[in-house]
Amino acid sequence: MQTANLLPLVLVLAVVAYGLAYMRSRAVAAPLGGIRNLKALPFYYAARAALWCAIPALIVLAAWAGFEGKIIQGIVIASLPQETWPESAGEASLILSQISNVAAGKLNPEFVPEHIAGAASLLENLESQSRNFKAILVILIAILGAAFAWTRVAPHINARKNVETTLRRIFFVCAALAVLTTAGIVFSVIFETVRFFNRVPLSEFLFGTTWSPQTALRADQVGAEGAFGVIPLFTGTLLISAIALLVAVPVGLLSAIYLSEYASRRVRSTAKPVLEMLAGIPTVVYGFFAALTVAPFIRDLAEMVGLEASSQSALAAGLVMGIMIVPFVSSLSDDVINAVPQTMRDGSLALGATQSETMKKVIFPAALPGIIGGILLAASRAIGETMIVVMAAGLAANLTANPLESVTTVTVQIATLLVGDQEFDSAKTLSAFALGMLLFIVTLLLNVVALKIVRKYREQYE
Amino acid sequence: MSDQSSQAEIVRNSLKRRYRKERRFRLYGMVAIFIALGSLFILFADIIGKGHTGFIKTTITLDVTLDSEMMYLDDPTDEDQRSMADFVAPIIDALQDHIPEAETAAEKRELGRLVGNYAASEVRDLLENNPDLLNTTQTIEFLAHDRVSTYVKHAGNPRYSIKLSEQQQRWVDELVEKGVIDTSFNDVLFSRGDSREPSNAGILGAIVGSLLTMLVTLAIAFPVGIAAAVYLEEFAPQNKFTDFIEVNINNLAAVPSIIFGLLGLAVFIGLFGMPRSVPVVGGMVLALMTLPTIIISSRAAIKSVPPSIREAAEGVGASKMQVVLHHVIPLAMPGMLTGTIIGMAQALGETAPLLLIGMVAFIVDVPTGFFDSATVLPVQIYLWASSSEQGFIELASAAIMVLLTFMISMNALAIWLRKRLERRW
Amino acid sequence: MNTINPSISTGVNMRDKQAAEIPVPQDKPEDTIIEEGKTVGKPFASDPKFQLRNVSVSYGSDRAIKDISLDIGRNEVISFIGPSGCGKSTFLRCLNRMNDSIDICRVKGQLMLDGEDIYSPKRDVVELRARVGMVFQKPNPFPKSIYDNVAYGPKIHGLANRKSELDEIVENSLRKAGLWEEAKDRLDSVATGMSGGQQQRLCIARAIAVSPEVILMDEPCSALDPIATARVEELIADMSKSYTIVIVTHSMQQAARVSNRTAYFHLGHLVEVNETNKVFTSPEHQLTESYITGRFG
Amino acid sequence: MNTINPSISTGVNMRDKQAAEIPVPQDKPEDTIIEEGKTVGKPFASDPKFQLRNVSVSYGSDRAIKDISLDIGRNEVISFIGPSGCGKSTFLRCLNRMNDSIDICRVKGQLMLDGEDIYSPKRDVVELRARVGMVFQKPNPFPKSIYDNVAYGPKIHGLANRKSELDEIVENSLRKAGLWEEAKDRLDSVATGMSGGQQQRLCIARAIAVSPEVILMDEPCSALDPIATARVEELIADMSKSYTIVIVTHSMQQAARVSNRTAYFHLGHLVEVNETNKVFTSPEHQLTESYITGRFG
Amino acid sequence: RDTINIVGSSTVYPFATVVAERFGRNTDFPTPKLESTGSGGGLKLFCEGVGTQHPDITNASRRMKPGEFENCQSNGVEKITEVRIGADGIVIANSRDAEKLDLTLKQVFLALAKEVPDPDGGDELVPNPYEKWSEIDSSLPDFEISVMGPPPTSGTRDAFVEIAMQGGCKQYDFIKNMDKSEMKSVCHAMREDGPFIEAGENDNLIVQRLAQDPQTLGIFGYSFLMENTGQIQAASVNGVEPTPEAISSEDYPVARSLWFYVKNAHVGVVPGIKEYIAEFTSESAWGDNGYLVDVGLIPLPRDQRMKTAKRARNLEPMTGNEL
Ligand SMILES: Nc1ncnc2c1ncn2[C@@H]1O[C@H](COP(=O)(O)OP(=O)(O)OP(=O)(O)O)[C@@H](O)[C@H]1O
Ligand SMILES: Nc1ncnc2c1ncn2[C@@H]1O[C@H](COP(=O)(O)OP(=O)(O)OP(=O)(O)O)[C@@H](O)[C@H]1O
Ligand SMILES: [Mg+2]
Ligand SMILES: [Mg+2]
Ligand SMILES: O=P([O-])([O-])[O-]
Repeated sequence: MQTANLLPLVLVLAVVAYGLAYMRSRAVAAPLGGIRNLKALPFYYAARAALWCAIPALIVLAAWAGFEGKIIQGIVIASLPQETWPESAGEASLILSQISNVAAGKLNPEFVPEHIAGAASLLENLESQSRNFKAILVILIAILGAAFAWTRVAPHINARKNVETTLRRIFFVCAALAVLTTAGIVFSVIFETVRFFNRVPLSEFLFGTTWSPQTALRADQVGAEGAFGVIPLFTGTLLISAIALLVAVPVGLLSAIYLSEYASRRVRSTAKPVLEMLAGIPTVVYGFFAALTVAPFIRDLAEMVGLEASSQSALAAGLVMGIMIVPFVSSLSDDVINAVPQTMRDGSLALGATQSETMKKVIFPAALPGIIGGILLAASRAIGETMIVVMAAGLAANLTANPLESVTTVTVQIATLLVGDQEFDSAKTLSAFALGMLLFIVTLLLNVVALKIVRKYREQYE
Repeated sequence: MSDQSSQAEIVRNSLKRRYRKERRFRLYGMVAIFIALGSLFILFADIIGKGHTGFIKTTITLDVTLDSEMMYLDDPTDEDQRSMADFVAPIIDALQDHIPEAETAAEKRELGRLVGNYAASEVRDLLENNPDLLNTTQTIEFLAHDRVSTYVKHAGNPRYSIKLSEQQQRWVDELVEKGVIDTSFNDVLFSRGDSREPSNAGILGAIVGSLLTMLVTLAIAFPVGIAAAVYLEEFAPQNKFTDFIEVNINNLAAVPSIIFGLLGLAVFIGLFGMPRSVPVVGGMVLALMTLPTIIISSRAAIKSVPPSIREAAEGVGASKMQVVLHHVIPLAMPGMLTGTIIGMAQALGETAPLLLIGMVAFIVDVPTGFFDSATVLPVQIYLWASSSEQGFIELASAAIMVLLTFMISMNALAIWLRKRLERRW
Repeated sequence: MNTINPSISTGVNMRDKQAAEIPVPQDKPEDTIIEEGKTVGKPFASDPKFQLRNVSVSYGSDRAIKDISLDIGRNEVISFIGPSGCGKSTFLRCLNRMNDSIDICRVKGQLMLDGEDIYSPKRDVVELRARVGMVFQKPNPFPKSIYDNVAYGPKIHGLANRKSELDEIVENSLRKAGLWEEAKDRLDSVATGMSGGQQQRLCIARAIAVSPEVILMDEPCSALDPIATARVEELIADMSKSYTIVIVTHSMQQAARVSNRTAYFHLGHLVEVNETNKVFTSPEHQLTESYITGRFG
Repeated sequence: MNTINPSISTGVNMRDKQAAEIPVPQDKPEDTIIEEGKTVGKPFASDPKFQLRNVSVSYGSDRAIKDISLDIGRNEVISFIGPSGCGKSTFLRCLNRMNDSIDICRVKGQLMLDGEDIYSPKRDVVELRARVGMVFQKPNPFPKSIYDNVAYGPKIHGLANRKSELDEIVENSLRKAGLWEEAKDRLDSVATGMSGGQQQRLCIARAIAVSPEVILMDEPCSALDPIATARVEELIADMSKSYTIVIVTHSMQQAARVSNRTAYFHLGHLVEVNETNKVFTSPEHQLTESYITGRFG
Repeated sequence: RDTINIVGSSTVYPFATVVAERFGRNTDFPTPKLESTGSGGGLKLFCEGVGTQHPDITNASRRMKPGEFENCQSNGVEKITEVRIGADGIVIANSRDAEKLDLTLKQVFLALAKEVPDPDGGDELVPNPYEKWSEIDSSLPDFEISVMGPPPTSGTRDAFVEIAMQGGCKQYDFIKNMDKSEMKSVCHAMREDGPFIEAGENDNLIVQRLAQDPQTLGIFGYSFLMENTGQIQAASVNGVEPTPEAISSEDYPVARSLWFYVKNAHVGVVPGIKEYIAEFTSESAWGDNGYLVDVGLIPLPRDQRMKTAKRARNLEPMTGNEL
């Protein structure tokens, strides 16, 4: 049986185990005078049975699925005549692929060497055996697990604790996944980063004021390695994110306030999801909009008042990005503002406060922690956005604070370096990983500091 | 009490000023909404203006005589014969019925280019499936060539370079007059995978790809996000490790999405040996990317559940887990859904990380499972938007509309749920 | 104490008085005992601060207040009593339009404060509420410091020109509410960390800090200990010289101690209004009597 | 009513009794009148349900309960009285560990229920709370239907085997809390839309629906009208046959009516515990007396 | 695996996809999967090894470099077939509303280089002082230099710099006489002070910007010109118009070849590779009237096509010396 079929089967078994254990626990309870005499609700005995049924079976299933391929392949390869044994892993995978293509009828067996054709039938054989064994084993384990749980349906056993502990562990694993993700990210950039720093000194990277990796297109092309100073990238990131937040925070916050306090229920329930669509419009669309509509408009405007402006500007990218992240601020703020108890509003209104005073002085402070969460998310999204910046603000790493000039950001550089035509081993490509690592570290530090500050603020407040 | 009346006086005097403030504040709110909605409106107008023609297809309906001599084909079931046969000839012949003036070989070839690139394949497939039709006359609706389509849809618009010769333009005008060339709703767009010919290209593959990817993302991100938020808010002891997790989550929210692509490449594809370009990997990468959004907003929602509710439940002897499952999560669900909606919307529109794990691929076949090579809507849009053919630019805008529709319908359910669950206490 | 002249009392009341004298069989459903809009006693005053006529309030399709007419005299202290859920809070909240914030709540009838319609669309709600203060049934301090809670009203109305004036207002209000001694050393700590009674007194202090003309109190002493209660009652007595006070209470002793008139509500009807001692000693309506005689405290 | 045998009363109390007899000058700071851990009267019982020894509770660095020792007898009704903010609620919440959920709250001392340590790490809080139910000071219904509010406890404890049993429990509980008549037609409507008093009675119904051994009531009648109050008091009298009841109240009449013993708290100290009539007629401690004599309510 | 996996250049992508789609339609093999990774990215993936997890074919808009070939060899990708499929021209275009330009490589270099020879004479290099085209040559129009071009990460930019910039640059003798790497660093450095605008990889964006702003020029591939002749026109370079003939014959100076590379070890394992090569190199595809020409490929001269096709169908591996 295929894994794809076994999975639902195990789930069905778990449901059956649930039902049986539920009935049994009620049956056990009946002579004692009702379920109140059990240590836990029937639900918990049942849930425990379902967990016992499903979890070990799934683990075995996963393990089998993980190793089955390797083992079968080993056997198949070993069955080949010795002189045709592959010399490298790549060759092995080719031979195996050939064998499986023959087995699947995609290559004509007449056109391949005989030993391959033989191996193909062996492969088919092994695979069907493995499938059968797997199915039997998994079902057996599921049933055993359920049976064990069945025996443990007894009035003195507190199944609730078991279930809750398991759940709690699962919750913990979910939370810890964030740490694993972080580890994964570090793992995926660390090697290249180290290789990059073997070529470019850390000090130049951190304190250099020019970013111009293109001069290092090829090792044989230019004597120097190019310029890898991240400062213009970070100032660019800062500039654009700041502009974006200057748009998104007021617009988002005021929208949220308007929606939750002034707008009628109908308006609110339509406007909020409509605003949320802003977050889901593909960034390519924003990019075209920024580059073709907003940027030229800004340039014309600037020239009208006698300012010099680039046809790609940080301002254009920032403004459009600001619009994009509005829903992060507006929706999350709306939720927390809405969660402030009505009695707070009543308290303030009864004193003769206007709605805006109530909002500014009572609701807003009470909702502040949640609002800040929304703003941080918006800021994070702004830092991470690439497409808009590439199209509207360009790729020129100018060290400037003038929003009318074109700048570039860290993530844009990472993206263009990674997605563009990459040299497998040049400092240019490697610098993308170093940038990723650096950005990661910087935001991490900022978050640590933020956490400290929030803690302090909270302590003072309490 | 004079105090009272004087204070009433003060209050009355202050009212004008305060109402001005109130009105101004309200106005700010309205302006903010206006800006946000206005931008959305402009964006939509832009997309629709560019893309509505993507929903129109141009067809040429011809009475084709499937003459075996003309095609050099005696037996349509014979593969060798099929591969040598000329399936274009009957089409040109049918066109000549309408345009008798095309006589030279060059003119005939020009004529043949009015129908789409795969017109001949259509004839071939028809005969292969129904060999009896040989030497009969069939009315067949062909897709017009992309150039004809552009000409018909945008005749007279100088922004579109019309790449038909004068002669072809005349012919097309004539055929339109006769009703041979006609436009109708572009069902091809919704029934096929990608193609290199704009008139043949569809987004069904991308839609299915997006659907599969989003399913994986949702199945991972929603439960895991909520579980993590619940753990951190309700169960986590105040210690260094919890702080560490918290910092990590906030930090992941700021990690550029493309880095998640690197992660997927290094871990899922490199370490675990999963295949490139498949929805499972894409879904997992996007799930990791959306998790912080869901966790952070869920935590905010959990925080805003009043403690009195927890006390009430604990007071009747509910365990911590019961309090959480029975009261906290239901009450926090609107906020959790908001996070999920935004996160999923973001995931649905994301391109960058998918580029690195190979979901930016030309895939014609509609994927049928989580392990089939697939692409997703935003990537399809990205690919089309960077193609040179003008037909693809229209399609890209049309695909954006489809993506937005997709997003709206995906969110509609969540929003409906949220509205039902929402209450002030 | 102001004398309340029942000059406007109409024949309707007279008729009801008689009705009250005829003993009504106990097993008859209560609703039939009360005729809608008919109130026994002296519902009208000669110098009314509030004139309320034919007021009905409904939550969605449920009518919580049924056609009540009542005057509240200037500088009068009036108590609303009645069984739980009879609509006292609802009626009270009409007087400063706090019901506006409940979507499904609809108020009908004529409600006048100093001869001006409360529910007129032109009415300035903010000014109304500044003049008609309120203390709620559940204490609802803002999650701010104690000081900021009290200073909030004066600040938004601009009642203090200087910090010192504000300090003074805060101190006075807390003193009047009997919270100063407990709170003076922790003015900066968050109000939600106080005990229930402290919170309630804080809300009273917050309400009187803006010196309204009318104070509506919804069971202000329900969470208070006797000492604090006494202090609040003293405060009410004090204020009654220049304020109009409406107080909802479950304690008939309290009603007796503080109020000039007492109104008895029953299932959304205003059954009887009269001078307090009259209500407690010789109630005219059967329902009032049965409520009073089951008196507790 | 159970007799409480003050067999464990120690010399300490005797000394304090004398202390109380010596008049203490009024202007002396109150703290000096009460010695920490010294309680006048009969703090101990012969058949204790709770044995509480040297209990101290602090919020962060503020001590809210200062070294209190007290027994609560089996099937006894004991009232806690005292000025607002003196720590009654805090102490009450120790008895079923509701303080656990307040991060900064620290409880010290020995607290035993039926001879088992309440605060032992091995203690199952859920079981404890199922045995020791609680009604809170502010009514806090779940934002669910009335029925679900009451049925919640029985459901999670598996007290009903069938829907009909559950219905019965709900009806009984609501009846006992005196809410059945008002609520029976709207069992499916949301509980937060009820009046304050209705909410409070609902919370009582919710607490008794799980038939705990002990019920802790934090001012259960503060939002109730006299009739409802009477019903709750009847309920308490009823339950006192088989339940242990601790009630915090501001109404001394109520304390007098329902409780066997009364404990007087002051600024975190337990000043005096004694048979209720003794406390109200001849208080031993100066502070108790001054509190009692300013009686209201 | 039974589907051909192809990676590589975004420039070749539109052509390869057309072939792949036809191939999928007209044969029983599944349609190959094509990823657009850029030439370098494609070669990197391609050279990572043999085996089903690695691609079978990579496209490139430039020739494989010796370093990449070595990398392939060291990873066990020994036999590689190289197929040159045609040419692509890089055009410098502006809006049809503006006057048509006639540029020389030298002018292009002077307009876009970071450092140029001192306009006042001498063999000095100075930071590029030119603000307007007319300052470079009075025959050029009197408006500001503003050129949108591809980012440094794209193959198009790569080719433009190597062919156009270096071509213009070498016309100065003193630069030509510099040692090789110094010369390259002078010639390849694009100015970063504004007149040259890096516009990301989206050439449609450049086209649309040009249509909006007649004073801006854009640099992109020939196919985008062909598709947008309604809006834009190309400048002639050194007097030669970018016509297919001129590009194919290399009369037009800024032209480059397009390639794909096949991993011989995968032939016979992954079904269809041979047939795919055959389709790509058939006259109906890349011939003078083939369908690839329709989408903008500039075909090789006929004799070269014949030779290449023969080598490709025989899977003649590269030696590494030809690079
Ligand atoms: N969560 C808390 N955080 C900090 N301090 C608190 C908290 N809860 C109560 N306190 C403080 O502890 C002391 C005792 O409070 P408690 O609520 O026990 O008083 P109480 O006797 O119940 O008063 P009341 O009759 O007004 O309810 C008070 O000074 C109060 O301010
Ligand atoms: N927000 C609301 N939505 C729906 N019904 C409500 C709402 N508030 C009150 N009610 C209903 O209106 C009626 C009157 O309620 P109200 O709060 O005025 O009673 P009350 O006299 O103040 O009682 P209590 O003394 O218990 O506070 C009750 O039946 C109550 O259930
Ligand atoms: Mg009320
Ligand atoms: Mg209390
Ligand atoms: O993708 P490229 O053709 O630019 O390498």
